Amino acid sequence: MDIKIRTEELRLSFGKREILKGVTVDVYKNKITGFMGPAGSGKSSLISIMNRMIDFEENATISGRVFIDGEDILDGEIDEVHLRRRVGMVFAVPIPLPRSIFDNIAYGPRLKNKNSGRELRSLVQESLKKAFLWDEVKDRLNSSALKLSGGQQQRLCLARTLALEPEIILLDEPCSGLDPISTAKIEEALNELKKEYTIVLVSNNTKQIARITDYAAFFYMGTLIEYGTTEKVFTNPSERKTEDYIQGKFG
Amino acid sequence: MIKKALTKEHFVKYILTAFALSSLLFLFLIFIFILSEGIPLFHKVGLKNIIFGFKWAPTKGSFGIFPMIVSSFLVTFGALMVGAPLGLSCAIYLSEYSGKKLKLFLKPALELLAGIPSVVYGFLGVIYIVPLVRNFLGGPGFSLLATSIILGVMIFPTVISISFDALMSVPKTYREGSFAMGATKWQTIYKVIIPSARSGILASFILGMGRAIGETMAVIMVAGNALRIPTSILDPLRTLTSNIALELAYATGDHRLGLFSTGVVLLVIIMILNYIATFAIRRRVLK
Amino acid sequence: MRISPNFVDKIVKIGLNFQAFFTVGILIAIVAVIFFKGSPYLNLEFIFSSPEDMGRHGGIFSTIIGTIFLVLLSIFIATPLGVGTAIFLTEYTKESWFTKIIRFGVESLAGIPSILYGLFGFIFFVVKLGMGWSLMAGVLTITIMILPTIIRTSEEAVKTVPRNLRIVSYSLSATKWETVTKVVLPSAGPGILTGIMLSVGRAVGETAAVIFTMGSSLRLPTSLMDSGRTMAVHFYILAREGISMEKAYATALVLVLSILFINIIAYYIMNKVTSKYS
Amino acid sequence: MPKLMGTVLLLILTLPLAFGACSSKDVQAKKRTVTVAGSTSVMPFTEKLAEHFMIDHRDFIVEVQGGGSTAGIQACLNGTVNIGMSSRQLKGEENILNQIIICYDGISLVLNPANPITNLSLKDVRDIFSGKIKNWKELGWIDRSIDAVTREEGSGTRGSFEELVMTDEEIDDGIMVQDSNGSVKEVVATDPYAIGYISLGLVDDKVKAVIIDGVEPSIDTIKLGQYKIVRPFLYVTREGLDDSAREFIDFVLSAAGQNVLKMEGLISVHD
Repeated sequence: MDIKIRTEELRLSFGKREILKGVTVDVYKNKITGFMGPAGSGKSSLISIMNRMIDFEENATISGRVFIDGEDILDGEIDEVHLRRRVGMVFAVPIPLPRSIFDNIAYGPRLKNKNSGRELRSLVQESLKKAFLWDEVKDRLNSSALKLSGGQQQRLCLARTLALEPEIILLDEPCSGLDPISTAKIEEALNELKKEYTIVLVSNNTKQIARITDYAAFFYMGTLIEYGTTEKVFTNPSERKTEDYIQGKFG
Repeated sequence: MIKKALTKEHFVKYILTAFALSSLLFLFLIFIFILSEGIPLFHKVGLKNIIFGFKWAPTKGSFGIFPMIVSSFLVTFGALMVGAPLGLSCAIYLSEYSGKKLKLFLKPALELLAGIPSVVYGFLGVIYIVPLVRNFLGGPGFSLLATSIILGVMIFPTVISISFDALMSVPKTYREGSFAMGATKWQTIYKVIIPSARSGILASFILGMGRAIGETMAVIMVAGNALRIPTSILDPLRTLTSNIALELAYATGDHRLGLFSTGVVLLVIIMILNYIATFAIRRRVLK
Repeated sequence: MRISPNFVDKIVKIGLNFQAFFTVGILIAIVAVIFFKGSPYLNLEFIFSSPEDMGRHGGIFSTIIGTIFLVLLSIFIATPLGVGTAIFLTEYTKESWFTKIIRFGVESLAGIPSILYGLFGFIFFVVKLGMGWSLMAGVLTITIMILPTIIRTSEEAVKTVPRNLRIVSYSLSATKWETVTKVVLPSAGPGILTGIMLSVGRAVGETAAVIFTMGSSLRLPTSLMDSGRTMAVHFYILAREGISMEKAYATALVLVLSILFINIIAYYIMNKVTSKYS
Repeated sequence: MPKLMGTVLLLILTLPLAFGACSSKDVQAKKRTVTVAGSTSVMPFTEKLAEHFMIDHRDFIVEVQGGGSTAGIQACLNGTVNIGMSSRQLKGEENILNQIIICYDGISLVLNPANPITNLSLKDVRDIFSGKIKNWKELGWIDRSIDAVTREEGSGTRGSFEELVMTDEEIDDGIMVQDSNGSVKEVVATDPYAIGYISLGLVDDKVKAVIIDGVEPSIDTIKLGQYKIVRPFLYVTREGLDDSAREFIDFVLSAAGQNVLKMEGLISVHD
């Protein structure tokens, strides 16, 4: 199996507060990897390092290394803008840009100078289809994205990320604010998407992790406690903490 | 993977830095040119003879601007006497007693009034206020009183709009708490609302002062521009600003330098006032 | 005898009512006087013919053109400078001694009275740079004068744009500049526009800074090196020298109407832009 | 919006070029321009002269601006304008300029038409402006302070007034100051208790000219040498005057030009 992302002894702190205390983890290609753990475990910060969105946090200091396809992305010489095209991200709260549905999806492609009408339209259509949103919005692509429901907005954000044609998709608790039906639709979409993409899903919904991921990692207080196939982690965890967490004793 | 090649981004950042620096450059130029024209005369005639001199006869070698400094403060104080109480009570009325519709109408109306050119205020002063003062109170009408009234009216919009904002930003709970303790509306306003909006109200007065002390053309029109310190509110007077504007077009040599010295003094006064204003406003933010 | 608080309350309410109406009344009276005194003399001919005999006859066409040239050119230079500075302060730097100095500079510029801008423009542009009384000297002086207003209002507007929108834009592989132009500026547009409109209003009504830099020639300026006269300067001269009260009132009315028009446009654009996607 | 911003930025960067292009004078090469600046007393008459001149000389533009005598002389000295206008004599280094007297003008003391006084002595006037007489009662009218108005320092009219009327006395500091003939006239026209002095050519029915020492200020009394408060109106020019400006000055000194000035109440140099 190919390793897509590898972190080595990754440490992160905000000022004096240590968030990650030396995390080494591999993310496999064309799989869904789930990062779970209670609030403050560092799982969200971890993925925001993977596409360098961490750069926008003030006074963050990072040490260690993060490789994507064997290349260190923490290298100062790396073009982080290009990196973010390869590593897309969906946030916990859906944040549509204040423009039309079509323009939201086309935002990324247009930055790459993909402006030609037909190519762009088919890319938008394809992305919306992959996010299972096409049928709901195909008649109103030019209306404001802010008019969509919460679940639709989150799938719009997913489609928007897909339109970047990334290799990796990072999802930061994408279903935290959504109802079960919307959640199901997103999970359905992710299941299809893993054929083409490497997916990292951060969630503290253990059931969701169990349902759709291939690998699962459990973080606690900035440390990777346990990592393995989802089946292994959920049925036969080797650490007591993991078991407690899965059973809902804390979190 | 592609390495950094963000030359455009760098270019943009340099341009924007240059833009941001332009403000500093302009400030620097303004200071340099006003000071470099104004300071030599201080050396030549003496700081004391300019700032505390009573005689302004620049073509005959006297550059005293003390009466104008006093007059500038007098008209500013006068403007506050007229504008502050009326403006503040108007703001209190609008924030505490008036309905929603009036409040909605208020902002654009005040913006419009703040936008009316000062020369228009000056003109109306000459047509209506000056004769009124002359006929009912005596003197030439062009006077400290007329100037104070005109400047007072001019700072209405500033005072009303900023103290209105300050009053409106007092939390509702303060009012409710006060009412719950059995206070009447006026007691609430007087004892609770005004004290908590105090620094905002103060800021509105200081900004109003800034506008009054810097006003030029309207003052020239109604002040009469006499060179003596007024002994009554009915006497004409000349401010620092109007001294510059009245004579700049004609002045050469030392006379022109004298006007720049006037400018230097005005600039210093304004900077001190600004400093006080930012101090008051910053304190409000901290609260 | 003790006066009851409720009685005081009533008196205060009546007093405040009276004062408020008095104050608002004065302000309304100002507009009303100008409207009623000016409107009989305001007609198309007044707008579209140039002043003759120092403004005693004819209209104010050349001064309208002078005003438009001055205001448009100043806005044209000050807007990119001001918005650029605001963008720099909010997007491109963290709070530091450097931004503090720039902010101090902007605040100081904002506090300088217009006569000092006139004094500066006169000595620097007119005399030292040898521009003479010219449209160009006027434009550059007014540009510096309105710059702080544009910077401050733009900065306020840019600050109200939610951080989330920027984060999303970056995550979609936008560079900083792309984020600024595609997300921040469109969202802050209405606020920036309001600031620009405020500045337009200030430039239209300015006299002290204009008269010593642009001069007061009544002829239509045909190049940047020509002197010209704005409506406000023309009004000042008409009123002050008692050339013609009718023309003065009519010019004042045009000035006030332009300010009103500018405000209305600002509100209209603001509403239109904000209602589109919300 | 982004496109707009881009365009604006681009334009900003190219703006200096545009300035350069526009500022070159050859844009208006077809028209011959004469620039005149200076005394606000002379300016209105120069405006009139320019209007008449341009009727016959359609290819000319005469630009007239105020600014005051001193500014006009300076502008001429440093070459900013072709012709400077002055309502006072040249002094010191200014004398290197050529001076052309275009006409003579009386300075008239003026009162509000409602003021019953018609006659003052030169000494009365001097005492009013030096602050010795402060009340109209002293001059035989009601008990009311005199609202005297003078011109600002540097004004040519004030210079002539000080020289011809005040002689050794100084103008009092308590007296109001206005910065043009028009605004002095406006104050006197609206204030019944005011007294001021303006160019005789600008006296109209809004104000009343005062008889000084029994002599009415008029063209005739000036020509006869009876009315003494008279000063010349000057055009000043540098060496190497350009042809356009010379043509304008020739017109001013011609019978037609002098006629225009006479119509305005000034005294022709030919008389």
